[in-house]
Amino acid sequence: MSDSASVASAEAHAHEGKFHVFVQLAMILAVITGLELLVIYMPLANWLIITLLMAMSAVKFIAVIWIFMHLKWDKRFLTVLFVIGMIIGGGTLWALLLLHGAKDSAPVGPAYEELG
Amino acid sequence: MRSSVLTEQPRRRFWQMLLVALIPLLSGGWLSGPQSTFDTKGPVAETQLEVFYVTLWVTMIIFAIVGSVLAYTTWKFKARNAADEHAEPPPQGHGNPLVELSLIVASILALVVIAVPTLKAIWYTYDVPEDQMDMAYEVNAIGYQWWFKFEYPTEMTPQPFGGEAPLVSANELVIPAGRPVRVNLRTVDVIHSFWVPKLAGKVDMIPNRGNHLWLQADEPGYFWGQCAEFCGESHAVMRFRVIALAEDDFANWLENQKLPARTVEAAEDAEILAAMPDYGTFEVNQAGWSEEFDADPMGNWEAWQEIPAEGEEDPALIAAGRRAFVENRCAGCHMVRGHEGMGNIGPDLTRIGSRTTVAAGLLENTPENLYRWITEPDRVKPGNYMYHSRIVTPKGMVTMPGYTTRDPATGERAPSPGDIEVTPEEGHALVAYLKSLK
Amino acid sequence: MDQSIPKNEFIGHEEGHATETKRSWLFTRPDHKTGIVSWLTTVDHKRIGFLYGISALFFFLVGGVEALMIRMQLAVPNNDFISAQTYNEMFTMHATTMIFLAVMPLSAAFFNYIMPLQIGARDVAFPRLNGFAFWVFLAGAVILNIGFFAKSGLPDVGWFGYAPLTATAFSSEFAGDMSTDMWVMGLQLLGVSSVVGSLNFIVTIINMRAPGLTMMRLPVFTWMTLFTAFLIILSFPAITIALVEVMMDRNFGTHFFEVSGGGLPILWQHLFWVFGHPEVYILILPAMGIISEILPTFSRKPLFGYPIVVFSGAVIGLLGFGVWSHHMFTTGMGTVATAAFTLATMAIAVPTGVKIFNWIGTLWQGHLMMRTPMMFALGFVWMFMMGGFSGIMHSAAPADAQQQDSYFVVAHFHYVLIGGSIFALLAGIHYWFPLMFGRIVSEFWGKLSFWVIFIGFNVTFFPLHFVGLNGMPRRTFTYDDNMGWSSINLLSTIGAFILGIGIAVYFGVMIYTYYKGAKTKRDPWDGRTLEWSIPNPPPHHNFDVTPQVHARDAYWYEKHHKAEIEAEKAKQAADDEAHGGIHMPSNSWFPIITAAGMLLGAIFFCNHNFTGAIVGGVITFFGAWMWAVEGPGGYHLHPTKAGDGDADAKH
Amino acid sequence: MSSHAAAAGHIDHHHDATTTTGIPHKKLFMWAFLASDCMFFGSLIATHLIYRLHPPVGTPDPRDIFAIELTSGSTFILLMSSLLMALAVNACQQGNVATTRKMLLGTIVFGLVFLGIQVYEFLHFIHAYGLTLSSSVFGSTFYTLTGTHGVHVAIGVLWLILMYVRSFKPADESDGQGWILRGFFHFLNFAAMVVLSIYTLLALVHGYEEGHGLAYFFSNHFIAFFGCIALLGGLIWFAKARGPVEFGEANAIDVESMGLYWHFVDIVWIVIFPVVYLLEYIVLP
Ligand code: HEA
Ligand code: HEA
Ligand code: HEC
Ligand code: CUA
Ligand SMILES: [Cu+2]
Repeated sequence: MSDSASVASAEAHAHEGKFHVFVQLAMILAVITGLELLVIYMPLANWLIITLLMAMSAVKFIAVIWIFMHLKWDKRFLTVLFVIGMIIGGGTLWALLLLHGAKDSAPVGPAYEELG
Repeated sequence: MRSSVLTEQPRRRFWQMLLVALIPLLSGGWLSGPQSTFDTKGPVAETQLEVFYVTLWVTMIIFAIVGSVLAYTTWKFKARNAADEHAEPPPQGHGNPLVELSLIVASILALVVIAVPTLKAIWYTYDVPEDQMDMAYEVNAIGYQWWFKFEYPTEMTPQPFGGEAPLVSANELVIPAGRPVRVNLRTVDVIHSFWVPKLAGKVDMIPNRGNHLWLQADEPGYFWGQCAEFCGESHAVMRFRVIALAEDDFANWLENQKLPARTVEAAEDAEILAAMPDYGTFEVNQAGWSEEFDADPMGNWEAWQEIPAEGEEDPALIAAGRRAFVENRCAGCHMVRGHEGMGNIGPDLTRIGSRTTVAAGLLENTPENLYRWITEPDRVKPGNYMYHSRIVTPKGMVTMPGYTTRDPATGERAPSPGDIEVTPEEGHALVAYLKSLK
Repeated sequence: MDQSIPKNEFIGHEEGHATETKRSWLFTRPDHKTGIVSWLTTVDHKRIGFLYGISALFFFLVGGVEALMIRMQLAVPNNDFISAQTYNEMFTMHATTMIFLAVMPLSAAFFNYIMPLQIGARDVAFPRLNGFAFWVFLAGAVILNIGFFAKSGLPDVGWFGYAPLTATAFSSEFAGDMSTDMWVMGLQLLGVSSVVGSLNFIVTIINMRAPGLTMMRLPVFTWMTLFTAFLIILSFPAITIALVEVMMDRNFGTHFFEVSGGGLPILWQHLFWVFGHPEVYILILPAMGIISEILPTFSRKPLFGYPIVVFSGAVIGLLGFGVWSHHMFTTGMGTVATAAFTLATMAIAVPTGVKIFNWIGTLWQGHLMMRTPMMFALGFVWMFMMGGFSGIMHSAAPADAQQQDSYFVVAHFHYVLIGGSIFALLAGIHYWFPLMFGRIVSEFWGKLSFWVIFIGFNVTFFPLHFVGLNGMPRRTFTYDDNMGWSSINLLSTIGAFILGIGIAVYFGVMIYTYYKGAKTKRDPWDGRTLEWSIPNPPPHHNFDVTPQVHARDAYWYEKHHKAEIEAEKAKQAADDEAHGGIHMPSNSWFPIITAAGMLLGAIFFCNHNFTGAIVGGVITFFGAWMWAVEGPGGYHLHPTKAGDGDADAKH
Repeated sequence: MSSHAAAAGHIDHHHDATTTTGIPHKKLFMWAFLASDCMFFGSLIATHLIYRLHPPVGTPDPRDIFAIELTSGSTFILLMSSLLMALAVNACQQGNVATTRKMLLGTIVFGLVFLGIQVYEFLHFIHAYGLTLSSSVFGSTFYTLTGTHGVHVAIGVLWLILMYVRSFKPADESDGQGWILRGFFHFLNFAAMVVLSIYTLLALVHGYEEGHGLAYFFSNHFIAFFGCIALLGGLIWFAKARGPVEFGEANAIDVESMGLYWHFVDIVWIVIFPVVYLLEYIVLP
């Protein structure tokens, strides 16, 4: 417990500071969103665009949980907790895509004939 | 033993079976049925069995070791009396990393022993081996609720509406022996699975998916198969047979199959001569197999192919049957290539007379059983779509006028307008007609 | 259970809150200590645990009767004891009932009752949410079983409801047949219940441990509760989505699994088993936790290799998310995927083996007290091991091609589910019965029931391995006598009835003991964990004094360091008093109201009565809102003050 | 329950002495829930992508349908609402009730704008392109995925409104159910305002699209428009100061948990935006 007055005021200061952190972050995120939109119109290789898009949304994702959701200032345990969910959720998504992307999973049937 | 014995002497039967049950493995009787996975007749099933044996041995050995230690521990450290129980507690030890580690390593090694043959077999059983690909024979198996359609994509036959289409058959798949067969698995409704235990493990037939399996019967033979994925009300009785023939026999069989349906001509004024036995009423879910057939299935199959000699058939009855086939709207659902049958909702009946089973491998194709099926399909196969013809609307399934239903209370037929009602006379005629389709 | 707390114990709410008299009538907390209202509004984790337990046991019997119907039908070839349709309904409901309405809630009963006691807490983190989880569970159970009384009949799509069999085209025998909708909605509500309950347990275990109870001192049962809770919150969303998709297909014409529109039924299988495999570990981890409590107690030794047992639990849970496709070896996934899932599945044998080895290590050199719970626990180790081995046989994909959907699978999973989960849960009931009710089961009758169950179980399910390898497919309502399956099926049916008798004896003995059994003193087994340190039955507030933990097996330590503990207790009691006594949460009506709204909404939705569904939704919303507005509430107790509190003689 | 700390006069927002780990129960609960929700949206997104990987015959080309500028706009709006939410938490932690309320209101408005755009987008897709839940698998997965996200946003808005209303709870509860009733009407007023103003706005936009002028709008949607004004008046009346409220630093944890939820909804969109919308513009040939 940090009951003492000095700590309290330091905390208050920290809060003041966070106002600017939040606003600046929001600006950066807005800019990244703009870049995302831009990049899809760039004459670049597909894989590069996909990588860029993924990277940018990952940056945004991490920034939001780290700053807005103040994981940065919270107990590390919360980060671990969320990351477990993220890894299992994301891993499952990825595995499902791999499984369905495999040759054996290419759909066959009247609904798919034209592409077959 | 015919199962009719069951209804006659349920008691004796019960004790008999109990006795048999108590003589387990000794006779090997628990593992030698027509769908035994141990009695393998082809390389795919063989490979799968070998993998099973590896897993069996490894786990049995581990079980023996771990089990003995566990049994010994329990016996050795058991408190034998109250004094023992209240004795000073034993040393409060917390574990031994070295023991843990070595056991982990041992487990991993045991798993490697299983994994190596498993991986090899996964690749081997997946598809026809590269070097045999060109001699592989291809067939399509298509699942329907609750029967199988088989197509021979390489064997074209002329169609009633013109053009050519692959040869079609149902519920009995005839394949060449000694040759890999690649089966393309499709379904028109829900998921089914194609399983002939003695030849190969199962692979599912999944909508919008292009599955396949391969199998090979080393010798000619007659094999039992079964749908092995729950597919609705009558999943249990969605069965089929596979008949493997020597190369020549197979070629002959194909030749015959490609011809239009056999026609028995009757003179204008011919009279029905044959007696029409009274089959009485049938039990629900009554057995439809016989020991005589099972004693030599392959021989019986061959006998079924024979075209009856002149005089053994009753042409007039057959002609009546052919008319009844049209009048009762059978022709709308069933194909009899060359005759009036034009439907493709139900199994192709062009050669139904030479198939050993009806109702998807459920009943032996005797006149009695055939009669039973076409007069009272509901008593044979619950929910089947010959009895209830169906249309599927967005709101669910609607049953159309079909076979007449029975009043559940009285057991009497209660026809509603438009229903098919096969009278005993028509029934016998239909049986004769269908039997003539060889 | 019934702790009567005199009215004058209410010393009002916490600082900053208005006192009782000033509250609006709407928020006057129901303060009944006995009677039906006290149960409907309860937030006491022990009472909720008890409710879970009773409902689970009831549904266990229902599921058991369904199993007996199955076995009756299969007793002889070509039987027509029940129709194909009824048979299909029976195995669907048997599995759904046993898994979701018997084993899971029975585990939840122990989580609720025992876990807070083991960590020295006075309740869970969110007591009202805990009540809510139970009532939603009950709502789901009701919806699943409505078919017994409705024209639509029971669901008949199998417990994993493979699409497209669940589509209206195939599972609605007539327009307005809603058995499958009921199945979907029922599972959906059970999902809500499980997830909410698990979030609660996670917070409780992480956040409400007694002072000194570090994570590595947690009792293993509590650890397994934590892992199970994690498995639940991470696996249920997958089935929730899958069920939503089926629901949309059935009601709003979407094409998720609609074949003609391009739907891929295989996707349902993936989503189901992404949930389904972790689910089987959800069923077994609590059981392993119980076993890890019983074996040390009755060996009078600490658990062998505690850290590694805990760690292997985590590994099992984690690996459990990467093996789901071993249920799909026959769906034509291709070589690489099949191989990958084969290897991943085999890997699970290692951490599971570690547990088995450590249990044996625990027995080694112990003083084994062969009481009934110990018998069940040892039975568990044997039977689970056998079930695990048949699991390994499945994991080799080529071998599984011959086993999948055959009775070999049925044998495998009954060994792990009955020989595993059920044995452990029955052991747990025996083990904690004296704590819950202050009475102890007769050793003779307890052991008798064990042996009958053990023999009946093996007679029922061991032969099924053979009939499966002999080619008998599962989910078949009939078979022919020429297949060589008849004698085994008869034997198995006889076994099932022996098993049934065993279970009847077990419950008979329990009921007898509840009313007439021998009273017992505190801590009859010489226990090792904190729950044994309190009187039996436990008082409403569990611990008079917040316990201090100094070691693993905290109570064992207490018993061997009496003087030190006494002094500490006195100090802690003074501390608690300085904080205004023990804070206890108040009862509340809103959990049950919210759950009732969900029940109504779901039933109306299945009936396509959208007005009714909206009314249900509004009740749910209203309940949840009032719940938030009424605030946590609570009152204080002073158990250590002279004259009240623990009347039981100190042990 | 942070009451003991509250009594001490200062709340340490990063450490709750009454819990073992120092993490408040509600925060821990919310994070565990969000971990679970990852799997929830993971499965939904997987479904969508799998069908994008294998589009059946007759799947429309999303590029013909999407209005990427509009969606980028709503992405931006949601991002800004996240900022306001963070600021609301920040203010509440400092016991600044007035700022908290303002920020909450801002978040609500931005959330509603997002929802409004989504509703508009859906209606547009349905009417202009005939893309419905049942017209193709693409419609099924697209609406289900974005719709589920929308439902999350809607729940968030509801929660925000309830929290906003809650912030008027008087410290003096001596009038018994008085505040409850007032709170109830406050909420109703708010909810009606939301519904009516969305309706009015859509009508305005629709009229504009059809080429009608303001005069047309006023003559046809007179009641709705003035209804909005009246409800706004009601809201202002409810917001009038009535003495000290029981809302402040001690409630920061509630606002914070709600904030976590809100931010999560935002990051889900951060994933959906590139994956569902942007990828369409490059992946297909
Ligand atoms: C409590 C539930 C539970 C548990 C714990 C398990 C545990 C395991 N299961 Fe089981 N399983 C089910 C419940 C469970 N299962 C159910 C309900 C189904 C059917 C669902 C349906 O279709 O309806 C099923 C089906 C099922 C299948 C699919 C079969 C099919 O349909 O084709 C497979 C395939 O791999 C499998 C494998 C395993 C494995 C490898 C384990 C392992 O975790 C087992 C590990 C344990 C041991 C191995 C024993 C102890 C270990 C040692 C002593 C160490 C040394 C051992 C070795 C090195 C081998 N299970
Ligand atoms: C925890 C899970 C669990 C449990 C405990 C059980 C318990 C039992 N199960 Fe079940 N079973 C499953 C899970 C479980 N099962 C699953 C998941 C399936 C797959 C379903 C599917 O394919 O979809 C299945 C399928 C299944 C089948 C295969 C059906 C088929 O594929 O066609 C069979 C057949 O023998 C069977 C039998 C039994 C038996 C005899 C018991 C016995 O242990 C039951 C013992 C209990 C009793 C016998 C009750 C005793 C009570 C009394 C005697 C008192 C009665 C009085 C009153 C109610 C007043 N089960
Ligand atoms: C509504 C369509 C429909 C009509 C009308 C119909 N059938 Fe069928 N028939 C089916 C279907 C579907 C099956 C497969 C049933 C099953 O096995 O589940 C079948 C199966 C059969 C079989 C067994 C085929 C085999 O190889 O197993 C025979 C023989 C048969 N029908 C004869 C007849 C006769 C004779 C009539 C007229 C009296 C008739 N059918 C009318 C749909 C129909
Ligand atoms: Cu087809 Cu089962
Ligand atoms: Cu599994």
